[in-house]
Amino acid sequence: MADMAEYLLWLGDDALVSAQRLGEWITNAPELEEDVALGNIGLDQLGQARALLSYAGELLGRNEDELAYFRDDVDFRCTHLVSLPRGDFADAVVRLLLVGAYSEQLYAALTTSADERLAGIAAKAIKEVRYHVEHAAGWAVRLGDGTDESHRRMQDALNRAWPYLDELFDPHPLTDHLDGIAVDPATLKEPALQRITAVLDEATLTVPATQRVAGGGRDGRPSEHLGPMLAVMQVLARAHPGASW
Amino acid sequence: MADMAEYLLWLGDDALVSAQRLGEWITNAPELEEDVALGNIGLDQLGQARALLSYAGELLGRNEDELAYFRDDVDFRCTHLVSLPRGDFADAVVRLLLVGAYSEQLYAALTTSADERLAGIAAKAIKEVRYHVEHAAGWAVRLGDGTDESHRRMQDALNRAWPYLDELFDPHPLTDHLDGIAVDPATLKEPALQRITAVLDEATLTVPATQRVAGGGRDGRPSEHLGPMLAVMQVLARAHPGASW
Amino acid sequence: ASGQSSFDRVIAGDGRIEPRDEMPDDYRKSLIRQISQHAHSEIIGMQPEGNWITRAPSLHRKAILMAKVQDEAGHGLYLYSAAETLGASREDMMQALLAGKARYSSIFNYPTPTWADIGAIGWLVDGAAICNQVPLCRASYGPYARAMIRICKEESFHQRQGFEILLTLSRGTPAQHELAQEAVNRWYAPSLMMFGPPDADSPNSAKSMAWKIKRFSNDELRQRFVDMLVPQAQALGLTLPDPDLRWNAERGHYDFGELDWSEFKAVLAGQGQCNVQRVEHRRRAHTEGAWVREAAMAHAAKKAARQQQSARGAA
Amino acid sequence: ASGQSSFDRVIAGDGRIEPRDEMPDDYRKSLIRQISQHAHSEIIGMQPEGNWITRAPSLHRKAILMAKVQDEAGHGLYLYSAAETLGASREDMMQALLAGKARYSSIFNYPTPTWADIGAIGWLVDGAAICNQVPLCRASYGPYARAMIRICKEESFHQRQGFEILLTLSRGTPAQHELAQEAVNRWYAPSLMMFGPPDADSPNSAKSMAWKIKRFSNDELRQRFVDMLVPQAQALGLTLPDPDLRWNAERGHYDFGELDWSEFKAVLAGQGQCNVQRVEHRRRAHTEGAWVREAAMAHAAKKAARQQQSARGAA
Repeated sequence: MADMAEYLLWLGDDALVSAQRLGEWITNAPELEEDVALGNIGLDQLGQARALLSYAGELLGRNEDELAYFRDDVDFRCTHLVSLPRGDFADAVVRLLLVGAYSEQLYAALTTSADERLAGIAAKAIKEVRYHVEHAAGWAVRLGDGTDESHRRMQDALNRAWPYLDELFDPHPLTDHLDGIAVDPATLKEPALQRITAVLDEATLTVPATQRVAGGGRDGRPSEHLGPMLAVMQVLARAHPGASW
Repeated sequence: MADMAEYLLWLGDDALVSAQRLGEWITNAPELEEDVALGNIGLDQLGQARALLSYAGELLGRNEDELAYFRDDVDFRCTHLVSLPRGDFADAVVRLLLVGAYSEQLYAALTTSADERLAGIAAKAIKEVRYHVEHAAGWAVRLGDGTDESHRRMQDALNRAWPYLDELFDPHPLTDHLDGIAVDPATLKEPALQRITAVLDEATLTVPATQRVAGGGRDGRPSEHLGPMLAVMQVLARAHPGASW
Repeated sequence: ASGQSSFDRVIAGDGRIEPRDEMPDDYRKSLIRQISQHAHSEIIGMQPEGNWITRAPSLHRKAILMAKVQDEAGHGLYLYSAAETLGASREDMMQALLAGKARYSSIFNYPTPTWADIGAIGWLVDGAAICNQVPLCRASYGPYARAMIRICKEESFHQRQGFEILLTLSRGTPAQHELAQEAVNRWYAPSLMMFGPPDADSPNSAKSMAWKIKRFSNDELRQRFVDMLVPQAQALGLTLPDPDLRWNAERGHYDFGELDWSEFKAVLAGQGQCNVQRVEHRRRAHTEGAWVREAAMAHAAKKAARQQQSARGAA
Repeated sequence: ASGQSSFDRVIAGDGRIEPRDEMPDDYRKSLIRQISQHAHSEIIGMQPEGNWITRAPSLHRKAILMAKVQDEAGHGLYLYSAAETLGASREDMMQALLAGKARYSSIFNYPTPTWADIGAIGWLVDGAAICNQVPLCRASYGPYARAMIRICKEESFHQRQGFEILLTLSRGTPAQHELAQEAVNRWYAPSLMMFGPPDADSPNSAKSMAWKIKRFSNDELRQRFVDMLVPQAQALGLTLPDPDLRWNAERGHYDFGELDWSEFKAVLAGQGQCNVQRVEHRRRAHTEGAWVREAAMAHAAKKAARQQQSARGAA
């Protein structure tokens, strides 16, 4: 049960932290239509986070808000990629594409999880995530194959994000303990990379040749960006411990 | 005594919040020499803040850290100008010039305050602030009269900051209650503006014709930027109430 | 002349004017002004609430707030489209906003220092907006009326959500209750001023009413709003900050105190706490997004050129 | 040939080589490599600590931390200057760093998730740096040795401040004590690795020692460091995370366990947690500052031209 809760935190924290970063985009998007679109995607991710954290919370005897607001950064289990600072719109598009392509494979595989509740969450999430990837892919192509500046910005953003991609697919003993329930992240890598590289090809972008970074998000070694992000996210809830909102 | 403490919070909070924003510049300056210079200025401001908040704290029965870390944004008394988001280097230069020119007049006047301790703090601060203004003026001229881009960025930054300048000089009943001790901010306006416009002239920059904003920082109506800034600044101290560091 | 008379006939018969119908120039201009101001208000109004998305105190509230701010972007989009049917261009309207030349509702120049402000904006500001807008669902210009129907539906959700936030705070800890009361203290008078100056000082109203764009006077709407608020405030357990507020059995309405219009005028004149910040925020987002919009256009042009070329190749 | 022999004579006599003295090409290159790496380490090393400036838990600690990070920028500047006396250009060195081609101390690729890391960096990382650097104050190249004297003075302040942070935490609340212990657990082994690979695997050391740039071997320095740490850890009330650590009366030193060099090599090869982040941060700051540096140069050129013109006018 502790393993299951831990696994739910992996997925839930990735979704929550992604949603929090997208929340920073609202009122800052390059056009109003995109404020709406990024808001939608953020809401989907937040919905996924709530379903996953609520489930984890039931196993741990805490509710979704206790998990979101009263854990420190070292207790979060998200990968580093999702907590990178907001950056420019190219960064947003690239991360949405990379995280989306991973999530698409992840949730597709989890629809057949032996844990029915998780399978149900995945079945809802997969539809949402497919749309997110489509949306990101559309922008990647427009910007990659747009102007010289947009091409350069996209390639730079891709180079910045790429070293963080591998962590998503790192194998981990936890998924072995959850055989039939969880998915070995390593098995998602090839199909996700196929999806990504197909988009990058169309976008006239080059797959970076950069080294991966160590990661460690799944094991309580969060990125340095998570702490300041949580400081803001949690400030009000923590100022009124035990209050209802 | 409450009035005196309140006045010390005006000055101390301006200094603290300025220092906090400059702290965000360290490791981000356009050249290493400027990391050093901005760090020095931030340290001066932090030193001023500590002297002022310690004094206020003695009157209020709280120490400097209780005042810095355990007040909410609505309890701060800083003007809006000092809490504006970091922005680019032109924003930093402009704010340093505007706040510095005000502080230069303020501390010069306070060196003759009937309150000896405040006069002493001012005597130390005035030397520091003169250097800050010199430093800002040097950059204002280099950037204003540098390239087309730097001129444009400086003028844009000036236009952004200007509406917030007037609040610094707003008269307030508080200083009437502290006759001989505090300074009527309105009396500082003309000499400060002279200093500023002389620099802007040399920098080939134009005094903006923009409207002022309402302000309200002295009366517990802080800018919307202060809350998120304090969320980060106070997060650790508040996570360990009563702890020593 | 036949156009003019057909316009008059439609108006007199409480019918709808549609984009291709002839209409007096003044009617068109007046509508463009009103609709674009309304659109700008939605867009600028995203900011005071957007300010709390990253800090919303529960995931439930964060989701509601994100959805609300997003709805406002959507409202802005409908309304710009409605204005476009009158021949205004979105680009021009946007440029006027960025240049500080266009008006938007002054209420969004007030700041949101606490979470309770999100409740107060929902309850009071959206509440006032609904009072203003429900009659607009019957406005004589079709695209505007239809946009307002959709917008009003969503606004009434928003108002209920604001009420709920305040109710939860009011019934929460003493600190939460105080946050709620303090926010209501700050937003009450500004929300009453959203109906515009007293009828005696409102030059545009008469014409708008004759054209059946506007259906009730500023003071009528304000009274309706106050009458609605009083019982809701009681349900909330919060006090409306007006010592002169009392039931007038003779009028069948609540009497209320004079409003301080000098502050309203100062905010309107650009001297509110956040006027500069709101426009600057929009300007920054617009400027930072320029490369994206340019790239999207460049890509569309490339794509069109390729399609044309391949069509030519096939021919 | 006379230059070569004068160089040998100075080295043999424990004298100082100065910038204009002749020196073997290898000596020059080796020094440039070492000094620029050291400079880069100071600059990159600002980041893991800079990470806590905005969140330092007291104003006293905030001031100390700002001063420390600022000192590091200063150290970087002295060291770049020392390297420039050997004919390297600061611009080239900086470009190599930004391009990811230059080395810097791997230790700064570890993250600082908690405030206690600031203490651990001061105590362990600065402590190791001092052990490494004190002998460099007698390095044969004058400008480097002089830079090191100044740097070592400041570093020993930094180390004491780090020790104080940990001491306060260790004696603080249980949560604070745990933060301190946990940070020491993470930084202990990496700090021992700062002395470089075991002597057997360290190809550059022999030459550096012959040239009297380096005075002690990696393993000698590491032993000295461990011997220094053990009593300090006892004073702190914290445990060093090495079960094999014990006094060896025969050797008159502490024995300690094998280090896991595979992790060291992975971090060195760019796969640490923060390698990408550190270089990217520097690159962003550099890129964002380009317009400022260009403007400063343009202004200087304008000013020079004006002065020349007015001099001509006067003539």
